This record gives sequence, C-alpha cells and structure tokens, in this order.
Amino acid sequence: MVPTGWYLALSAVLFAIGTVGVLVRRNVIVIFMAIELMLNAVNLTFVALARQLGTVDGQVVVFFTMTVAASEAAVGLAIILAVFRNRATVNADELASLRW
Amino acid sequence: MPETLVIPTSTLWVIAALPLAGFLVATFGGRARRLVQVGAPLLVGASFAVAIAAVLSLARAPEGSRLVDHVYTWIAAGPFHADVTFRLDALSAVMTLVVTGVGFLIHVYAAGYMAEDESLARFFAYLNLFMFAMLLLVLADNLLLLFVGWEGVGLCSYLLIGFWYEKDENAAAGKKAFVVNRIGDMGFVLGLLLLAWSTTGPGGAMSLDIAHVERHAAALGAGTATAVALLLLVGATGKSAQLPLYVWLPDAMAGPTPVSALIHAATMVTAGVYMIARLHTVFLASPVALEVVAIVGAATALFAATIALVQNDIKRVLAYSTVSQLGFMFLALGVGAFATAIFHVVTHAFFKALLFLAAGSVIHGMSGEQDIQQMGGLRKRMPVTWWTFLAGTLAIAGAPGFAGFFSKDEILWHTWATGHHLLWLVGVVTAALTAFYMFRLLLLTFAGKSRAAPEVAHHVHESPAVMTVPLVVLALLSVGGGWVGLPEGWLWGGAFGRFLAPVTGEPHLTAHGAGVEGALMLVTTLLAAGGAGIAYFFYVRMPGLPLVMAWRLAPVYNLLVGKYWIDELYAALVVRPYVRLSQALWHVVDQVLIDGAVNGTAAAVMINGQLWRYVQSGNVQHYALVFLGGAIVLLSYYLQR
Amino acid sequence: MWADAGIAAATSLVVLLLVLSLCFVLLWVERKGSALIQDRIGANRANIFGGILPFNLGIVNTMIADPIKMFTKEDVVPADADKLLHFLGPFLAVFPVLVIFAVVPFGDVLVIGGHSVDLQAAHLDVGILYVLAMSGLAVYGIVLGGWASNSRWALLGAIRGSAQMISYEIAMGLALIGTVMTFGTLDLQAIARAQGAHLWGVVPAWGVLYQPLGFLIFLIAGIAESKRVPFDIPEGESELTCGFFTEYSGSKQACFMLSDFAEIVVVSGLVTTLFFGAWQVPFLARDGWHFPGGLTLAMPHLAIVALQVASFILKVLLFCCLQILVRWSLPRYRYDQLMDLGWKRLLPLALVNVLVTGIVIVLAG
Amino acid sequence: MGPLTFAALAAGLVASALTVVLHPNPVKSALALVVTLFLLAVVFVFLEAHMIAALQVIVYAGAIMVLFLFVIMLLNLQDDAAETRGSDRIALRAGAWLGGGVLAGELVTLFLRLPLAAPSAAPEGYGGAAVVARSLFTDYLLPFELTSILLLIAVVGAVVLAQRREA
Amino acid sequence: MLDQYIGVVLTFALAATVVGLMVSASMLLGPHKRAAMKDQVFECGNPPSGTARGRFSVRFYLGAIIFIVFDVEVVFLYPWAIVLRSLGVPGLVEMTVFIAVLGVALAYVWRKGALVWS
Repeated sequence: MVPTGWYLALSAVLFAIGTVGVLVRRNVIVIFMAIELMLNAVNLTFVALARQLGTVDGQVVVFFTMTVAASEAAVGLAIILAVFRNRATVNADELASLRW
Repeated sequence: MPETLVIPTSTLWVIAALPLAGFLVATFGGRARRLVQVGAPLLVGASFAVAIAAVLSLARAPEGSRLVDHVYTWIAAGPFHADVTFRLDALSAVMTLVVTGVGFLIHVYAAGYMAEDESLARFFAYLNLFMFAMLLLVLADNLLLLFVGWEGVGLCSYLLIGFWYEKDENAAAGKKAFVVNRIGDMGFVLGLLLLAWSTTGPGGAMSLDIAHVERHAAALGAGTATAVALLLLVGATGKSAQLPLYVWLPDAMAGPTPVSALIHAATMVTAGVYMIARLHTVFLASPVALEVVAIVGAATALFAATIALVQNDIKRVLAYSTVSQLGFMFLALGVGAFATAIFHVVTHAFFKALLFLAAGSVIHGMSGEQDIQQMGGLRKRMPVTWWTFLAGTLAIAGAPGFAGFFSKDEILWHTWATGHHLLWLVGVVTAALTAFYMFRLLLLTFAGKSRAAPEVAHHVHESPAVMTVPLVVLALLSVGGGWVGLPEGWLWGGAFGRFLAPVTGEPHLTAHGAGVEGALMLVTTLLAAGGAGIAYFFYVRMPGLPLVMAWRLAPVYNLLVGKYWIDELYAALVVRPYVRLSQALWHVVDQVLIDGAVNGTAAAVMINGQLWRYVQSGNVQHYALVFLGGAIVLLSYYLQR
Repeated sequence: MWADAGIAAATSLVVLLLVLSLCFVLLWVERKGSALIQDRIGANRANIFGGILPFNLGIVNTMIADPIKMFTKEDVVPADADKLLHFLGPFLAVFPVLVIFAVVPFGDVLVIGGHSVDLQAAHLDVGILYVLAMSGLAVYGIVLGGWASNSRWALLGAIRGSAQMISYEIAMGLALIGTVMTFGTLDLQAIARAQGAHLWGVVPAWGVLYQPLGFLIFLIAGIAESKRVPFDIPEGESELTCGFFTEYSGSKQACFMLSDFAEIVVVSGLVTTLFFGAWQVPFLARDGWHFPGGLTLAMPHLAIVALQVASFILKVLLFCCLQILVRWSLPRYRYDQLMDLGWKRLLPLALVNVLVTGIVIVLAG
Repeated sequence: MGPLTFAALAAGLVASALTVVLHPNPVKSALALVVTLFLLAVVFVFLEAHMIAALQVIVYAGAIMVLFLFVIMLLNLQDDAAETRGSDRIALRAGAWLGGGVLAGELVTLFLRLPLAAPSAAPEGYGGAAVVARSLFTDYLLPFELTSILLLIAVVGAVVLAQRREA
Repeated sequence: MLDQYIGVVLTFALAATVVGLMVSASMLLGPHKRAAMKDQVFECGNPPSGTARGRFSVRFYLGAIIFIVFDVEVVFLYPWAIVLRSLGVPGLVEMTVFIAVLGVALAYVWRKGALVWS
C-alpha cells in the first residue's frame, strides 16, 4: 500500500513540470498542453485525497475539471486559430503586441 | 389614554399598493392613453373601496383597537429596529378615507381636465405615486416609514408643481417648494433623531414605532420634549405652509389645478397637522411648544387672510385661504383640540378641494384666464360650477349648517374654552375676513356682467360631466359633511370627537356650558355674515368703491398686494447671501482645493504609471514567471508555519 | 493468486486467438462472399510449390497465403516520413480494437478442478466505458498514419477518417446508454446474464427487445466506425487512392486491413452481447434446458458451456456476414451525406431514444 | 500496489511529461501528453477511481487530445527550430527551471509533511459508477446543470471564433 | 477490485506483442531494396510537388469541438443511466434540462452551418 503522500508528491512534480513547460515553450499550443498537464496534476491530487478520505467528492470534482478542460480546450484552440489566421504565427514571443 | 388592543391583519398594504400599481401602469403603459386615463382613477377608487372595508372592520372592532399589518422587517441594526408596518386606528382611518376618497374624485376630475394634455401618462404616474406616498405617510406605524412617505409626497409635489416645466416660472416654483420643504424636513429629521435617542427604552432598545414613542413620550424631560416638539413643528410648518415657511404654497399654484386641489389643499399640506396629532403625546409633554403651535397657527391664519383680501388670481386667493385655514388647524392643535383639528382637516378637504376644482372648471371655461378682474357674469354660462362654488364658499365662510361652520366654530370654541381669549379674537377676525374675501372672489367671478375679452367670453362653456360630477359630489359633502361632528349636546353631538378620542385624547376645557358655546357661535356667524355683506356691497352694489378704497388706503393696500414683501425679505436675508457664499465656495474650495487634490492625484498616478509601464513587456510568459515567484513566496510562508 | 493469473492469461489468450482467427475467416468470407454476391468465381488460383497439388486450395489461399504474402513484402517508407509515427500508425490502428474484446464475455462460468473460470478476459465493472475508451483511442492510428506518411492523399484520408470516426462515436455511445439504463449496469457479463431471463416464459429477454432503436443506431454507427462501404470515405479508392494508408505497404498495410476486420468482429461481438443475448441459448440454463411448459432436461456442465460459447461465436459470425453483405451491396455515401447522417439523424435520434427509455423506466418504476 | 509498481508508473509519468515539455515537435508532444494521460488513468485505477479512470481516457485521450492534434495539423506546425536554440531568452529559461524546481521541492516537502494516516480499505463499490453518480446527481446537482451552460457557451464561443466571417 | 485488471494488463501485453510483431513483420522478413522512386510519395505517378501537409478546412475543427461537447455529455449520461432508477422523476428532469441545453448548442452549430460538410 503506497502512502497517499507519494501520490501527492508525484502530482506536485508533474505540476512543476507543467509550469516549466508553460514558461519555456514558445509554441502557444504546446504551452496550452502544458496547462492541461498542470490541470491533470491537480486532478491526481483530488483523486488521491478522495481515496484518503474515503469519499468520492474528489472524484466528482475531477469530473467537473474534465468538463472545464474540454470547454477550455475548445475555446482556447479556437482563439489560437483566430490568432493564427490574423498573425500567421503561434509563437508566444511574436504575440506580444499588448505592451507599452 | 385607554389601553388599545392590536388586531393583526394582512390587508392594509393593499390600500397603498393599488396606487403604486397605478403608478407602474402609467409609467410603463404610457403609450396607451386610454388605459392610463381610465386605469389610474379606477385603481385609486379600488384603494378607496378597500379602505372603506378596512375602516368598517375597524369600526366593528372594540372601542379604541387598531389593525396592524406587519409587512416585513425593514431595519434591524443592533438595538435599533424599524419595520414596514401599517396601522389603522381611528386617526389614520379618517385620514385614509379622506385621502383615498377625495383623491378618487380628483382623479376622475383630472381624467377630464387633463384629457388634452400630451403628457397625460406622466401626470397620472406622478399623481398615483403621490397617492402611494401619502397613504404610506398616513398608514405608517413607524415614524421612519412615515418620513419616507413625507419625503415621497414632497417629491411628487415638486414634480407636479413643475409639471409644465417648459415655462420657467413653473420650474422655479417647483424648486422653491422643494427647497423650502427641505428646510422644514431638516428640522423634522433632527426632531426624529432626538426623539429616537431620547426615548431609548430599557436595554437600550431604540425604535421609532409610534407605540414605542407614545409609551416613552410622557417620561420625556420638559426641555427635551420642548426641543423635540419645536423641531417637529419646524417640519410641520414646512409641509403645512405655516409662518415662516408658507411662501412656497402660493407659488405652487403653478401646477395643474387638480394638483392644487389634491396636494396643496386637501391632503399633503395637512400632513403636518396629521403628524402633530399623531405625536400629540410628545407635544402634550411640553406646554411651551403647544403654545407656540397655537400662536403660529393664529398668526398664519390672520396673516394669510389679509393677503387674500386683495389678490386677483383666482387660484392664489384660494391658496392664501388654504394657508389661513391650515392656520386654523394649527390653532386647534395648539390648544390641544387634536380631534377638532382633524375634523377641520376633513371638512376643509371637502370644500377646499371643491373650490379648487370649481376654479379649475372656471379656468377651463375661460380658456385659461385666471384673473378674476377679467371674469364676471359666469353664473348663467356655467350653472353647475356656480352652484357648487357657492356651496364651497358658504362652507368655508362658515354659514350655519355647512361643513366649515361646525369645524371652525368648534376650533374657536376650544380656543376660548382653553382660555386663549386673544387667539380666539384673532380667529374670529380671520373668520370675518375669510367670509369677505371668499364672497369677493365668488361675486367677481360669477356675478355682474362679463369683463372678459369678447372672443374669450364668446365660447365660455360648462365643463363636461366627468368634471362636474365630482364637483357635485364634493358640494354635497361640503354641505352635509360637517354633521358628523355636531357640537356636544346636539343630536349625536361630538360623535367625531368620541371616535378619535382613544387616539387623540380629550382636550381639557376650563370653561364649560353649551350657553357660552352658542353665544360665541352667534358672534362668529354674525361677523362672517357681515363680511359677506360688505363684499356684496363692494362688488355688486357699487363696483367703483374698491378702487377708491385702494387709493385712500394706498400704503396698506400696497403692503397687502405686495404680500408684506416677505418673498423679497427672504431673498435679501437668505437667498442672496447664500448664493454669494456658494459662489465663494465654488471658486475657492471646489475649483482650487478639491480639483487641485483630484488632479494632483491623477497626475501622481500618471507619473507612477509612466515609470512602471516598462515592466509590461507584453510577453505572457514573463508575467507567468512573476506569478510563479509569487506562488513560491506564498508556499515558503506556509512551509515556515 | 498464481492460479488466477494463469487463468486470466489463458482467457486473454483465448480471446485474442478468437478475434484473430475470426478475422482470418472473414478475410476468406470477404473474398469468396463478394464473389458470390457479384456472381464471380473469386480467388481460385491458389496452390503451393508451383501446383504440385492436384486440387485447388481456395480457403488456404485466402486464409494463409494472403497474410504470408503481405507479411513478406518489402516495407516501404517515404523518404521524408516520420519513421516512428509511421510505425505507430498501424500499431495504434489494430491494438485498441483487439483489446476491446478483453471485456466481452464469450461464455458463462466454466468450472474446472475447483476453479470457476469466468469466460471473459477481464471482468470489469465499468466494462462499457472501457469499450468506449479503447474505441476512442483507435482514432490515433489513422491520424498518425496519415500524418506520418507526409502525403496529400494520406493526410486528407486521415482527417476525413478521424472526423468520421469521432462523429459516429457519439451516436455509438448514446445508443448504448439505452441498454445501460435497461440493465442498470456497465458490466457486460452482468448484462449477458440478465438476458438469460424469458418474457412470459417463452420469449428470450434479449436487449434488442428493449432497445430496437438503440440496436439499429449502434449497428449503423459501428459499421461507420469500421470505415467500410458504405462509409469508406477515408479510403475511398476512387477519390483518395487508398486514403490514410496510401503510403503503406507490406505488413503495415496488412495491419490496417486487419483493423478493419477486427472492428467488424468487435462490433458484431458487442451487438451480440448487448442486444442478442450474448452467449445465451434460449431455455438453456446452467444446469440444463428449461423449456416452457415445465419440461426440463439436464446436461453435463462442459456441454452446456460448449453450447454457449458456440452460440456466441455463431451469432458473432452471423453479424460479421451481415456487415460484409452490406459492404458489398450498398453504394458509397457522399461525405456530406455521411456527416449529416451522423450528426443530424443518428445523434438526435439517439438522444430521443435515451429520453424515451428514461421516461419508460421511471414510470414503470 | 507495491512501491515498485508505483515507482515504475511515476517514472513513466515524469518521463512522458518531460517529453511533452521538451520535445520540439508539437505532434510528438501531443502524443507524449496522451501517454501521460493514459498513465494517469492507470494511477487512478490504483486509487480505486475506476470510473474516473475510464472517463480520463475517454474525455482526455479520446477527445481533447484529438482536438489538439487536429489544430496542430490544421496549422501544419513543424518542429520549430526556435525551441531548440533560444540563446535570446536564457534568463527566462533559467528562471523557469529554477522556479519550477523550487516549486516542486516546496510542494513535495509540504505534501510529505502532511500527517496522513494510511487510508482505510475502500467501501464496496467505491469509485464505481453508481457511487460517483449518486453523489454527482444529488450533492453536486447545481454544478452539474451549470456544466451544461458552460459547454453551451464553449460551443458558441468556439464557433464564433473559428468560423471565418463571410465578409 | 484491482485483480479485475489483471486480465486487462495481460491482454494488453499479449496484444502489444502480437500486433508489434505483425507491424514489424515486413521489416524483419521483407526484402530491403532502396530506390529513389520508392522514397517518393504517391501522387498518381506525377513527381510530388509542394508540401503535403497543406492546411485543410476549419470545418473539421468545428466538428471536433462539437464532438468534444457531446462526448462530455455522453460521459455524464452513463452514470446517470445507472442510477436513474433510484433517482426517479427528479433525475429524469435534471437530465432533460441538461440535454435540452446541449440541444440548444447543437441547434446553434446546426444553424451556423458548422455541420455543412460539402
């Protein structure tokens, strides 16, 4: 039986990796994927703690997280498409016109 | 007073709600003129019907009980709490009936009077809103709620005086009414606060519930009571156009005539009387204040009557007579005859509303002419108006048997009987003057031959039924309405007083005896008849005489025509200095200090922004990095704990 | 513990072999059946070692020779294709389809030497969800295959194919919900057992009786999933040469074809399990026959199990043949028609089916 | 499960996650993400979240990632060489890695420090469809209904954004 | 609970090996003769021109979005379908509302022409 703490630690590591991805990548889509990764890390935390408490609330929350992730992906990718249509790039560095 | 028992009910709110519904209909259904024109009066009528039903159930209830309708808890802040609660006891019952009944008639009348006006919907919206506010004021079981109604009627009066805002003087008149009322309300609010603070019950329970106030009023120290009472009186003088705050009422005649009849004769201006009667316990706690009330009333009565003698605008004369009659009511309050004051409120509501509506009918017929010097000889052309106007005049002049007769004489009797003989004299003189100027008005308008421009005179016509029917109804009331309050000892004498007694208590009279009362009555009546006679002599027998008199007594005449230059006095003493002060504040404080501070802040922010904006690289990831840093800091904080 | 593992291994092996062998059979059925339908002779030139055998080996030809030929061809990969993805494509096309069968029961419990073996590779409580998950993964095979081979036809075919698959996945999933509602479980074995009952003692209570509409939708969607005529847009020879596996040859292409057949088998298997009483034989219970009218007839356990498995395989084969029949008798849809059918007909229909079923169930209590 | 299995899973997860973040080719990153999600589903199974595990594969691997792949192909994104070099944003990269490391360290210490008793054996049917469903449709009814609104908004937004305006 | 999955794991392992062998069969068994022509992609005999990975219609993307939304709906429907009996009429109403809202979504994309594929 693996202690819950390990699962949490694992989720922490995944979360950190996702964060790094968000920071270092330039391809907006990949950044987006990294965000999904972070979301899933959090999901892992929810499920692990749900198991710890012996309730299913955490799992239900994951349910909703997935839904949110789905809608987020739909809209986010649509935005990326629109941006690409106007700017012909998905490079985060070049999409920096909102500045002084 | 006898221990009253409280009957909970849940119907009173309907009385106030119906006019509110009318307001909403008129506001949002403005396109459908017919709907508004018919619906608004009908809703007020419905409210009248409900009121009657409620009063009947109250009458069936044991002596001195009251219906209470708790709608919801409005404020509950620590020790202080105020509920939205309606109460129907004898006092509010009388007022509610008058407000809804007279209001209904006037609404019907207005449906005809305003038929051609293009903003009819707006008119009825205001009018219904006024009814709502007035009923709130009358039915309130809590002085805070009463104050809401108080302000509400003030607002509506402002809106309606300036209803035809295209003309500057109308807008100005509205503003004047509003400002003067503000001054009064200031006193009222202070009075309420002081009252609430000084009637703090056991355990610091603070409340403005009327019951609560009545319970603690008796315990007030003389000084406090006087202060509270005088502050409240300021409010009353503002709303009820007493000296020194009466100046707005004559100008308020700029509004449509139904408004003058409803708001500035029958209902709103009596709010002050109602309020004092409602809080008579407080006033009884301070004889000084009561004395002041009496003096103010008497002075106002005489003062306004003298001005009314020489005015030529038909509505202005009525306005000044209203002020004077309100003076009578205050006189009654001042001598502790609260029931009598309310009695006069009722009768006055009948005949003054009648007179205004009749005047409106005249103006309608004369296609807008208001100067009585340009009228005359309308008797033949507008018979209904003539007869009703005559009834109203007799009633106000106090012709025996007419409504005004009983109420006015009861006032005078109480004044005498409580030992205020000087004030009684003033009252009697005023009564005579009243008779004079009222007949002057009547005769100049209807008697003799027409002095109007021919094309105007040509199509003078009687008003449509929708306007004349209310006139007739009101005329009947002005004739018979007084009989509810026959003097003590006559048939069912003093019924009205007995009805109100549980609420207002009995005045304690020093002098007694029906004989004295009868004698005084005779004196007053004779004087009034004399006044009427002189008027007839002046304006029918020898029409030249008034001019001669005016020339002989030039200084007095000019003083009266100039209304004692009170407006000018206020302008010089208050208005202009105030304007100058404001301008000084504007130029110095506002423009220099405040604007300087504001602009300075803005400038500072801007400079700061100029410095910081370079942080904004536009690259999301930089922000995210900062974000991460923040998260790390937070986490390390948690790690420390 | 180890015994369980062994049993599990055995069952899963059986399942795989079952599917694969069925696929090979289908290969032959397709060849010969199509010939039959089109009034041809079909493949008949098969012989080995230059025809030393006197007789024709039709079956052997298609069932053995074709695969061998395919597997020994050269594996050509376009120069600028992505090698890894090019390999993953066919792998992911077949793998998920095969593993779906792990949760499909092919028989009731078999009792050997004290061990009672559930004739099902993996007895999952969430079986149907597992099926959906795996069939959802099958998309990647096509997408990657098409993308990797870096060719117009392939890419176009891949995109179309994936769009088509996901479109019909919805209808598929919705169609199954009705069944789940009626049986109140996601466990396929449980559903299979539930269908052992008899309505009024005579009619076997198979799913199709409760969910006729669901069955139709599922069957159509299933055929569309397997991307065969009339839904073979992504590989429509006439417009896209070979669609997403244009650039594939040898065993990889064989795998793509295999995936087609495997899908047929899986669809038939699911249809059988969910709508046609799985391995149930009417009136055959664990201890023998129970005919209406009280007539009972005991049978040895092994025989019963054998019967059940046989009936399962038979039903599956039946539906496979049905699909092949469809494939050879219907013309191809146009792409817009195809999508319309998926989104504008089947989807709303399935939703209605769900709601109606729900109402019936709730009202029936 | 035994620590070994867990270690293996964790290693696989971290490896695939790193691939997502580091691989220059978007398509490969996407695939790596699919693998990550799949492995997470396995972890969920070990945590007795059977239903969630299945949904994880259906929704994430089966739907969302397909959408990602579609967009990547739609925009025809090749390996962006810019990812590999990138001397220009050394600071950002350094900061990112450093910060990420610190974050991971802090979170891990925080989590391992939590006083968590060994969880009691899960009740019968825990994590199965029925249990989750009951909780979902009773305690979480409102969020569930709101979800539908969210999805509706998502569809509208996506269509409005993605469709080319016929100008 | 967990031993349910032993079968799954084993099936995965077996299937993986089998399929892997099959896919790589030609690489192992087949001949290896490279030729320039073989390296080209098939374009009906013409030498391939331009990049193969041109962009394609955004419709496929829209289709995928709708797919996602309804996939989530399906995912919500399954647990509901299981407990419907115990939920009773309220449960039915809940899901009807849910489906109705998503029906609006479907109607929207339908009217917006995102479902037109010709």
